[in-house]
Amino acid sequence: MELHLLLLFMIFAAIVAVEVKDLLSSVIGVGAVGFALCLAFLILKAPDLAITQLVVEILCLIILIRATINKDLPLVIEGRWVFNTFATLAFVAVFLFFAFHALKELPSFGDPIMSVVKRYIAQGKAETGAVNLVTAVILDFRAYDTLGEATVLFASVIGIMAVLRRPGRKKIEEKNHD
Amino acid sequence: MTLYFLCLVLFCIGLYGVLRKRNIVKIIIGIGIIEYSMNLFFVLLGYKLHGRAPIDAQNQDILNMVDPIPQALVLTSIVIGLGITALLISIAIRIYDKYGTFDITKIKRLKG
Amino acid sequence: MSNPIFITYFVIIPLFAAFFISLAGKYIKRLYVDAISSVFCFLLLVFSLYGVNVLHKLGGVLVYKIGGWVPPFGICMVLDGLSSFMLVTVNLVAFFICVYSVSYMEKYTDKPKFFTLFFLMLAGMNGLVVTGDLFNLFVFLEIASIASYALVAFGTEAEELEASFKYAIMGTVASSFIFIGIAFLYGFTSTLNMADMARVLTTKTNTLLLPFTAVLFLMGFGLKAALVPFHAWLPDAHPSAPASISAMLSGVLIKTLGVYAMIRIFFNILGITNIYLSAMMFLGGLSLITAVILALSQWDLKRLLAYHSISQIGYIFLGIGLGTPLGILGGLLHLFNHSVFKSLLFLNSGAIDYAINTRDLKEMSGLKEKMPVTANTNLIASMSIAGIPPFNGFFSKFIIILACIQKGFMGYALVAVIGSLLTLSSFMKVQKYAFLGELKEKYKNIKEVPMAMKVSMVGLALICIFGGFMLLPSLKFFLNSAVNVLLEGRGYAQVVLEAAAK
Amino acid sequence: MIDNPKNGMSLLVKTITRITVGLILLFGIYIVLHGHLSPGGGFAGGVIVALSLVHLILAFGREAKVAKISMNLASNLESLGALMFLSVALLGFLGGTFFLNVLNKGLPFKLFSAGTIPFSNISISIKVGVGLFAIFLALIILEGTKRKR
Repeated sequence: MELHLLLLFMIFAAIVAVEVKDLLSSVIGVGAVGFALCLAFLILKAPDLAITQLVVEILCLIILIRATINKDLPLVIEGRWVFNTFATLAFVAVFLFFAFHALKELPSFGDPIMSVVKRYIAQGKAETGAVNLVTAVILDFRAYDTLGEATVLFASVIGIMAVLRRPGRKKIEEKNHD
Repeated sequence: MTLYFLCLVLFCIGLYGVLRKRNIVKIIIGIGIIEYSMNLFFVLLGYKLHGRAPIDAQNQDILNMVDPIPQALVLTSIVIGLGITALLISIAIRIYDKYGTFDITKIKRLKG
Repeated sequence: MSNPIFITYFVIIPLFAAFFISLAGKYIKRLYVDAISSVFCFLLLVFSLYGVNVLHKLGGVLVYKIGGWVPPFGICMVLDGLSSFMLVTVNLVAFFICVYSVSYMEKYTDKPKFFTLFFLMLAGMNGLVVTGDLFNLFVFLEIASIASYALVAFGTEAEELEASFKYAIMGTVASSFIFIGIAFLYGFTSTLNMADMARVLTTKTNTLLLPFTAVLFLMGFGLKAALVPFHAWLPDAHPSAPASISAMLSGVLIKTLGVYAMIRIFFNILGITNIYLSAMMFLGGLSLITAVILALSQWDLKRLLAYHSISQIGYIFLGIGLGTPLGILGGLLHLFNHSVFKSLLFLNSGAIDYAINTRDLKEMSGLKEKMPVTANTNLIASMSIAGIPPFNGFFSKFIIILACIQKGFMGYALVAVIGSLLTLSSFMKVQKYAFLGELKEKYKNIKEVPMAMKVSMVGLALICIFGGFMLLPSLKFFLNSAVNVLLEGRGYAQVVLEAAAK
Repeated sequence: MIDNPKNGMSLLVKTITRITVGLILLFGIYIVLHGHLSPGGGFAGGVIVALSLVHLILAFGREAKVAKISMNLASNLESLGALMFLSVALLGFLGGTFFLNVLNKGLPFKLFSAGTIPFSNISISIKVGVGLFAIFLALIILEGTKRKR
C-alpha cells in the first residue's frame, strides 16, 4: 500500500519538477523524485540499490545545481507549441493504452517467474563465496556486464573531459603550417 | 498491475518533459525522471510478495528471497544514468558558454 | 583450432587499447599513440577475418561461456554467420578510419583522448555484435552511444555542441525505450540469454505483449538507425562531427546499433511475422524517398551525405524487410557496401575540409587539379553509391530491386529505382561543383592531403571496386552464412544452446 | 586549515566538515571492502569516496588542498583503476575462461572469502571514486579559469 502512496508522490513531484518555472526548484523536484525512488528500493527489499541510488542522487543534484545556480537565469518562458503538445500527448495516450493491455500479461506484481534465479539463490553462496547475492550476480555470474558498466562510466568521464577542454581545435594560424 | 501502470505514467511525464520543454536543463531533468521510472519498473518486476533481501543470513537460510537479477541490472542502469546525466550537463554548460542561453529555440545556428 | 577464446579478443583489445592510451597518451610521443592504435585496429581486422574462416570450416556456431557458466546462468558470447559478417564490416572500416585519423586529427587538440573515445566506440560495437545476452547488448549499446555523443562534440564549436546535445537527448530516449522493452521481456520470460529467451517465447503464443515490445524495440532501434520518423538528429550530428567520426557514425555505428540489433532481436528472438516485415519495408521505403528528396536541396557537403545515409539505410531495411533469401542477401550486401562507400565519401569530405577549411559546395570548384587522389576516390564512391554497374553499389541495389519484383512489390521496386536515380543526380551535383570547373584563385596553393589520408581513401576505393566479387561462388559463403542465420529465425536458440552444451 | 573566510563556506561548516569528512571516507571504504558481505559494493563505495572529497571542496572552497589534485593525476588514477579491473578479468584466463573466479572462495562469512570479488570491488571503487571526483574537478576548474580571464 505504501508503494502506491510513494509512487503517487513521485508522480506529483515529477509534474512539479517539469512544470515549475524556476530552474532551481525544478532541480529540487527531481531530487525529491530521486529520494522517493531510494525509499521505494528499500521497500522493495533492494538495499544495494537504495545505497547506490541515494549516493548517485546526491552527486547528480550537486552537478545539476552547479549547472543552474550561478547562471543569471531569466525565468523559463513558455512557448505555445500547440502542435508539439498535441503530438506528445497523443503519443503518450496511445503508449499508455497499449501498455495497459500489455501489462496484463506480465506476471502479477509480487510473484515473478524466477526460472534462472533459482540456481543463483540455491548455489550462489557455494559457487561464488559471496554472501550478498546481488554482488555475486554482479561480479561473478554476470561480471561481463559490470566490465561494460565500468567502461560506460570511463567513457562518460573521458567524454566530459573532452567536451570541457578549452581549445577544441587548434587556432586557424596554427593549422596551415605552409 | 497498477504499480506497473503508475510507473509507466511516471515514464510518460519524463518523456513529456523531454519532448515538450524548451529549456535545456528542463530536458535534462526530464531525462532524469525517465531514468528513475525505468529503474523502478525493472525492480518492481523482480519483487516477491513478503520476500527478503537477497543476502544470506549467518545461521538460518532465508527461503523466499527477492529476485536479485533485476537489482544487479538496475545497479548498472543507475550508473549509466549518472554517466549520461553528467555528460548532458557538461554539454549544457558549454552550450551556455557559447550561446549565453539555455533556451533551445534560440540555439538554432544549425541550418536546415 | 576451433577454440572459441578468440571471440573475447574483439572486446578485450579495444578496451585495453582505450585504457592504455588514456593512461599513457600524455607521456609517450604522438607517433607512438598513432602506431599503437593502428596496430590494434589491424589486429582486430585480422581476428575478424580469422573468425570468418574458422566459421567457414566449422560450419555451426561458436559459443564462449564467460566465467565458465552455462548459458542461461551466465553471459555467453556467440559468433555465428551474421555476427562474423558484421565484425568484418565494422573492423574493416574502423581500420581505414583509424589510419585516416592519424593525420586528420592533427587539426584537433588532445589526440590521445580522441583515440580513447574511438576505441571505446569500437569496443561498444564489437561487444554488441558478439554478445549473446540481451541486457549485455543494452550495456554495449550505451558504451558506443556515449562515446559517439562525446566524439560528435569533440570540436567544441557552438553548432557541434548543439548537434551533440540533440543527438544525446534522442539517443537517451531511444535507449530508455529499449530498456523498457528488455524489462518487459525479462518480466515475461525471466531469462536474459537471447537463445534461452527465444526458446521460452516459442512456447508462449498469441500474447499482446510481444507486439507491444516489438513496437518499443522498433522505436528504440529505429531511432538509433535513423529511420525517417526518427531521423531528425542525423543531419545535424554527422556534419558537425570530425570527418573520421562522421565516417564511423554513418559507416558502421547506425548499422550495428540500429540495423544489426533490430534484425537480431526481430528475427531470432521475437520471431518474424508478416506484420513486422511489412512495417520494416514501409519504413525503409519511406526513409528511402524522403531522405533523398531532402538531400537534393542541400549545399553543405556533409549534410548532403548525411541525408544519403538515411536513404541508403532505407534500402537496407527494404531489402531485409522482404524476408525472402534474395531480399535479405541484397540487404546485407548493401549494408556492407554502404558502410564502405559512405565512409569513403565522408573521408573525402574530410580531405576537402582539411585542405580548404570549408564544406560549402558553392565555394569549392575545380579541386580536381590540386587534389587528384581525393577527386578520383570521390568519383569511385559516387559511382558506387549511385549504383553504376562495375562498382559494388550496383550489385546490392540490383539484387534488392530484383527481390522486390520477385516478391511482387512493384511499388517498392519503383521507389528503389527512383531513389537510385535521385542519388545519382545529387552526386553528379557534388562532382560538378566540388571537383570539375576551374580552380578558384584563393585555392591556388592548396596541397594534396597527407599520405595517411590518401592511403586509407585509396584502400576503401579499391574495396568499392572489388566489392562485387563477394557474389562469386567461392566467396558467397560469407554472405550466405549470414543470410541463413536470419532465415532460420528462432532455430537460433536450439543451435546456440546445443553448441553451448558442448 | 586556518580559516580564511574569503572562500568556502562559513566557519561552522568548516569545523563540522573537518570531523565528518574522515567518517564519510571511512564509511565509503567499509562499503567497498564488505561489498560481498553486506549491501553496497564497488559502485556505491566508490561514489561515497568521491562524495567525501567533493564535500571537502564544497566546504573549503577551491583553494582546499584537495582541489590542488591535478586533472592529470585524477584521470591517470582512473585509467589505472580500469586497467586493474580488466586485469582481474584477464586473471580468469589462468583458470580457463574470461571472467573465471580463480582464487579460492574461502569461508562464506569471512572478510577474505569470495575469490576475485573483493579485488574487483576495490578496482571498481578506485575507478568510480576518482572518475567522479575528476568530473567534479573539471566542472569546478572550468568555472574558475573562465572567471579569472
